[in-house]
Amino acid sequence: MSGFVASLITLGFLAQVLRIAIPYVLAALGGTLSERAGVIDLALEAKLLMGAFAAAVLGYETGSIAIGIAGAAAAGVAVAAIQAFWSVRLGADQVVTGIALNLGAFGFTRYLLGVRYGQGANSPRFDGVGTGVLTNPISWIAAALVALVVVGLGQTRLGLRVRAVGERPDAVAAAGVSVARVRWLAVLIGGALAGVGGAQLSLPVDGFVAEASGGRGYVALAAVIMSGWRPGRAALWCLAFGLADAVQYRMQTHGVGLPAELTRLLPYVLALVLLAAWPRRVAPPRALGQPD
Amino acid sequence: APAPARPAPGAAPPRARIGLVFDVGGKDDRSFNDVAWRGLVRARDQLGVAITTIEPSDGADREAALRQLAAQDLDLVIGVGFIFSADLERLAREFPTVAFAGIDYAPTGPDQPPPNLAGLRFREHEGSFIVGAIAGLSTRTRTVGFVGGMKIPLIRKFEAGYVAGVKHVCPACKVFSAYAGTEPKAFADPALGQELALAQYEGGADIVFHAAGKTGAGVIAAARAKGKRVIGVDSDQFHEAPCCVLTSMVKQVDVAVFDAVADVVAGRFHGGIRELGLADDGVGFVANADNAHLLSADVVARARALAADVIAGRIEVPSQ
Amino acid sequence: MTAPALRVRASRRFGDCVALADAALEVAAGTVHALCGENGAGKSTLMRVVYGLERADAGVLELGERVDLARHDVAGAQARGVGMVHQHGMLVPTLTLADNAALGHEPVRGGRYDRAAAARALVAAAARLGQRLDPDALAGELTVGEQQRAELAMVAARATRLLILDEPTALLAPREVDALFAMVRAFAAGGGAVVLVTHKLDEVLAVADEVTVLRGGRTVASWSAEVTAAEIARAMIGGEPPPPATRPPPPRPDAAIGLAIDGLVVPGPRGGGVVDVTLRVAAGEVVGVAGVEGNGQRELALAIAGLAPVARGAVAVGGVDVTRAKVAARRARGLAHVPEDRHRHGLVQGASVADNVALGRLGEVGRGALIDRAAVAALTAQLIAAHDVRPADPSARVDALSGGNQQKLVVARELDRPGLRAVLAVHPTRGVDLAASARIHARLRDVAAAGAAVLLIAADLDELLALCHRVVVMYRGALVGELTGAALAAPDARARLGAWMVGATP
Amino acid sequence: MTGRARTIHLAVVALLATMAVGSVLMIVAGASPLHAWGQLLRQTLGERQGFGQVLFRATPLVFTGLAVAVPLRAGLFNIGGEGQLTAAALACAVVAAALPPGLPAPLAVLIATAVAFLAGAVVGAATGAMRIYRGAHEVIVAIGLNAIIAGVALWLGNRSLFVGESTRTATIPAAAQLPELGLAGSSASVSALGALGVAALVAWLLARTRVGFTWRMTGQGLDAARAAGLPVDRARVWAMTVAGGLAGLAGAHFVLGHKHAYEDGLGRGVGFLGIAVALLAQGQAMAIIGAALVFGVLGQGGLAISSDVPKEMVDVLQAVVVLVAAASLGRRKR
Ligand SMILES: Nc1ncnc2c1ncn2[C@@H]1O[C@H](COP(=O)(O)OP(=O)(O)OP(=O)(O)O)[C@@H](O)[C@H]1O
Ligand SMILES: Nc1ncnc2c1ncn2[C@@H]1O[C@H](COP(=O)(O)OP(=O)(O)OP(=O)(O)O)[C@@H](O)[C@H]1O
Ligand SMILES: [Mg+2]
Ligand SMILES: [Mg+2]
Repeated sequence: MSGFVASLITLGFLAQVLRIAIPYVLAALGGTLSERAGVIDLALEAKLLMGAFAAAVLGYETGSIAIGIAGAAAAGVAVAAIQAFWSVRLGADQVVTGIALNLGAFGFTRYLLGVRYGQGANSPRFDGVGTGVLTNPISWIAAALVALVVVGLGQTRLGLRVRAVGERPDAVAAAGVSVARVRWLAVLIGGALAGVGGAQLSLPVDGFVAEASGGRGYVALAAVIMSGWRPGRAALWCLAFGLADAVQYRMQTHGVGLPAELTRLLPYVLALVLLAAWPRRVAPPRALGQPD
Repeated sequence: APAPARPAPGAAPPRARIGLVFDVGGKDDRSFNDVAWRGLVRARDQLGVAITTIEPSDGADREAALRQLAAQDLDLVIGVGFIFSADLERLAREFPTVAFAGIDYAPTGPDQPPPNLAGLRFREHEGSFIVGAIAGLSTRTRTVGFVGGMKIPLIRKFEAGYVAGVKHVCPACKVFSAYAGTEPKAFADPALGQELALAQYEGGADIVFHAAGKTGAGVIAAARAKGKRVIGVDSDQFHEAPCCVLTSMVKQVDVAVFDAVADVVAGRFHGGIRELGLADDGVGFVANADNAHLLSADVVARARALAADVIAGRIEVPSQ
Repeated sequence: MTAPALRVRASRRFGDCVALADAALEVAAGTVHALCGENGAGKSTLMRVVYGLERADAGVLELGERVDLARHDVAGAQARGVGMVHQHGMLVPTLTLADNAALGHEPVRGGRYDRAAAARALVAAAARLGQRLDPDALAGELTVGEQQRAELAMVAARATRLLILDEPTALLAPREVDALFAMVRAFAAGGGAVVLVTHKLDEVLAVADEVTVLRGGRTVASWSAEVTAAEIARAMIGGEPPPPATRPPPPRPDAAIGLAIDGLVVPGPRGGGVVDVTLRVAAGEVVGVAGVEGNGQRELALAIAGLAPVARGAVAVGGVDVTRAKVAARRARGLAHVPEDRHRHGLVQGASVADNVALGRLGEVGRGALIDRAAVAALTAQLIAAHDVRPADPSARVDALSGGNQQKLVVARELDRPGLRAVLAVHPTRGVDLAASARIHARLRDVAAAGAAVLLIAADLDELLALCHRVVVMYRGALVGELTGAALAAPDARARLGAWMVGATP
Repeated sequence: MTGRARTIHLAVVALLATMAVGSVLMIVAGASPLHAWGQLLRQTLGERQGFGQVLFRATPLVFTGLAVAVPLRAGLFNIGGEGQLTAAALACAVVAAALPPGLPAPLAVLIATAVAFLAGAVVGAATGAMRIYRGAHEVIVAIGLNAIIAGVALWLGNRSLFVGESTRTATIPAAAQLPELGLAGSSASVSALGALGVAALVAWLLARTRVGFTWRMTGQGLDAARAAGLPVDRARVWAMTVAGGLAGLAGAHFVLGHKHAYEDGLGRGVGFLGIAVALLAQGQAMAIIGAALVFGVLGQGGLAISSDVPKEMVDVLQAVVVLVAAASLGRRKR
């Protein structure tokens, strides 16, 4: 028990929390942008997955981490572009669109692995970014993006428009601003963020495995909702999830508490308990999910 | 993804048609499935058989994949992984003219498996016992770790043998142990494996043994990043991290696959359960020129002696 | 003669519905021009075309100079000095007034949006209209009246050539209307042009220099000289207007109390809602509730209907307390509800007419766990016929019905049923044309005559004065005044009610 | 467009889009689309074994599709089919294995099925109650419950329920096992007929009963339904409850009709795919049968041609189908 407690007050533990939280944080920031603009972002899972895939495959093919990360952003944007076309242009149901994209990304990454490398589950290994937090460029990108999104959403022209468009798109149109353009921008930028978050799922482990996102997109969305659609708080919730995960690993390691099958469930139980204990929190953006 | 059923170069019609379905983690997990794949490729090249493989993506797909191969009237259908046990029994009864082989086969009831099903089992706890002893002898912090994939009886066999081995040589040593999860995905989540291993290294462990398939790639990555030692599994994983792979608990899945194919080609296939342990070289550890710089001759000698004890029945290795 | 400030001709269809059929409008600089027409005549659509918010299928537009309609948009309209205050407020509720005012023209400094500059600009604009407002207040926390004044300040600050006001008075008390019209005349005196969209004829006569009437998307009349209300009304409906509504016979003195409200407190947004209301409506009596929107009428109605939680007090229907009863129990007790928002609370938009009838009458058409489809069909056919719902097709989807026909359907379902004890009707004729309004008034009158207690919440004083035996005024969640009997018929009734509506104590 | 015309239109567009995207994926993988499509169709619809497998795959999808469709009609989104199915399958297998010997087969099947329905229903009810009475979004709740149920099921299994070294529970007695349909070495069992019956029952429930009417009205106009006195909160919790039970029937199908035990990973992915099925069918109970067959053909066909094209191609095609459905649903709302 004392070993367990001691293991929680180490720099290694802090680094672990950050490492685990980064994909959540970037996905949640992306999701916040998209949802504040009124587009439900259930496709975070697809963006993380495609980002992880692109980072690993481009990293392997070009040998460049920078290209890998850029590719991850581009892959997130590509998913977001389909999402935006469906949600903004076609007025399609956004929940359904998101789920379809997740399903598609799951199959598409495996399909591409099969076509390119003759195997459906793994990309070839290459030297990624390692496990250091300070030496990992994604950590710095994530830190910068948290600040950028918080300031960008709260204090810039585009941020104002994004916040407005998620509430009263008709009022934004009446002010002479193109609702579709603002939504496209928000969704695409959000896609880039989530895509970079995906890179953190493959670059530190030197390759991509099928289903690397492992439900993290949904957890990130839970963070967005629990934050009341505020980017800073969403990032904090993501840190809390990272913390719950890391504590859970240490509990297992030191044989504290429950059996492994159950400690694994800590983050989910935490989320459900919080949802049940704080009924009906902040209202979502009013136009969330509305085609126009 | 598929591997086209192409015959060995130069050979005319294939001497047999062999199908294989992978476990979670898939081909090129550089672990369990990879070893099976190597055995199959060797059979294709040396025995001139045609091969077809399927990597199922989720639970519901697995039985369907086996059935798909069986319905094509192949000569031999191999399921790689204990998870196929029940399905293989049932399909063997339904398709009596097809030969089946199950790697890590675990009988699901008291009945004998059907005669056209060969169950290939390994005494993983024995091999794990030896690498556990190696860990116990090599640790400087008197703390070592174990990372399992999914928490299921098969993987608990590794853990039990390993812990026993550590304690056998170093009763005061501490053994951390953690599992990656509750779904088959736990065998294919290197990010998670990395975090679990880091937690153990940071907790004081200086050697971690993994039995986690593809998830183990993360364990090895953690060792590489930390400059700590790691014990590989199933195949010799030395080249995954020459700095750090102390040894590997090898499991001759490739040999088992190759032999099963050879039996079919030679017309001497027979069903029944075969269990391969230290005595049969079915499991073992790696000590060669590659890892000589990590593994002292003393330790190797001790390990060999312990293996002999186990084979001779002087040591009883627990499997749970 | 100078070029007109605005000259437009436009056509526009929505699916099968022709909203504008070559409607034309010309407005001279320096004048206030009233644009009149029934609901759905195309007034808002035409103005949205001018403002660049709606595309025209065909037409021409001049704003001082010829404008290419195909490329016309809001930014272009604003650049030409056009401003528009919309019929249904256009503020983002979660933004401050300053943010709202800045939207689309955000001042930027050092890469960031300069919120302080936006606030200064708005305060200055309001000051020019003689208004004071708090630029940092969240739009959603203001009353609708305050919101509308803020919008006016924002728009007027930018508009130089043309100011479009689409039904700006619907949410204002009489005194506020006077202030608005003073502002409008000042704008015109300064050389600008104003289009005032309205169908309140007294307002037209009070403020407009010129009048244009739309009917069915066409311009049917235009006057630049003196014109009478009757002439405008005839042009609007294309015939003689129906006779005004009449009051039902007075309730018997010994009539039982159909609807009783005792010390009711209902929390509303921003601390509003119902503060303390006690009111009794006798069987056969029609009681009107007047008031500027946002003074608790909505919460009062929802609480009576069972759709909002009551903090304190009691509601009784036919002498039985229903304060905690579910909606279904209230209805079974004989309460009918013609809701304010028929889109939201009245009808299930995606469902058929028949399903919507069954919705409110499950007690009559349910057979155990099943629904008797023959009974639904029979009841629907009967209601369609009796209330002239068009199209007379039970399987038509409700959202394909016009607003007026939707309202007829709600009224039919709610008021044409046995065992009515109390009727709650909220703005029952809003957005409904004169003929349909007359039918609805007649129906309310009939159910009262048949012994139901009717509580009529409405903004239109004419409607209240014509139908009610008694009118109370609601202000800040409480009842502040009451007119009854002869006082209602007195010539100063409107003025007294209007004064109470803005807070004068009786 | 009328409802029927819209459904046909959707089917045609979905078919064309699937063929186009599928052909591109085949070409990229180096296969001839003509050959691959021919192979895919021949081995699914053209032969008994393949068709049996299609039926076998479609059967649980009917149940999980209905489990999405019912709440969808009532205005809720059930993404919790996975957990509902798992809880039900485990309960069903444990109870069936414990049934007294000598119980007549119909009774054994009935009891085991009822247990599966109830276990799924409990999970569904919990999700619905969290949504209605605690205001927690049902998608988030269901995702959490899916993970929690998977973990608890494995824990229970490891602790006591799994036999020997396996990850499966004891085999259920023969009386509780559903007979196979006997389609040439396929896994199709009589539960396929059960799926037809349940779909018809749900269709009738939605169209003709008071509770079905309440669900439909609640889904299309929550506030109007509430204002008209319908018990909308209760109805929505019930919709999730029934949905959980329906997903539970998919669990019963796997246990009683296929594996004859619960094993870890049973039916994984089927709950999720039910969403796609329900959407393609636009929530119409009877159309779900057709949609489930389409997905059965795709799934089985992918396996059949997997030596030419990575079989994950069909996951992409399923996504394409759902995307087309999403676009069509969106238009309808306006
Ligand atoms: N976006 C739209 N889609 C479909 N029909 C529309 C749309 N906007 C307006 N219409 C239709 O166009 C016609 C004209 O509507 P408009 O809003 O211009 O009327 P109006 O004269 O402003 O009426 P009101 O007095 O009720 O405001 C109506 O029949 C209306 O139903
Ligand atoms: N969303 C819609 N879909 C189809 N048709 C519509 C839609 N909206 C309006 N319409 C059609 O437009 C016509 C006008 O609608 P609107 O609600 O403006 O009626 P209106 O002219 O105000 O009539 P009323 O006096 O009955 O209110 C109606 O006949 C209706 O069928
Ligand atoms: Mg209008
Ligand atoms: Mg109208």
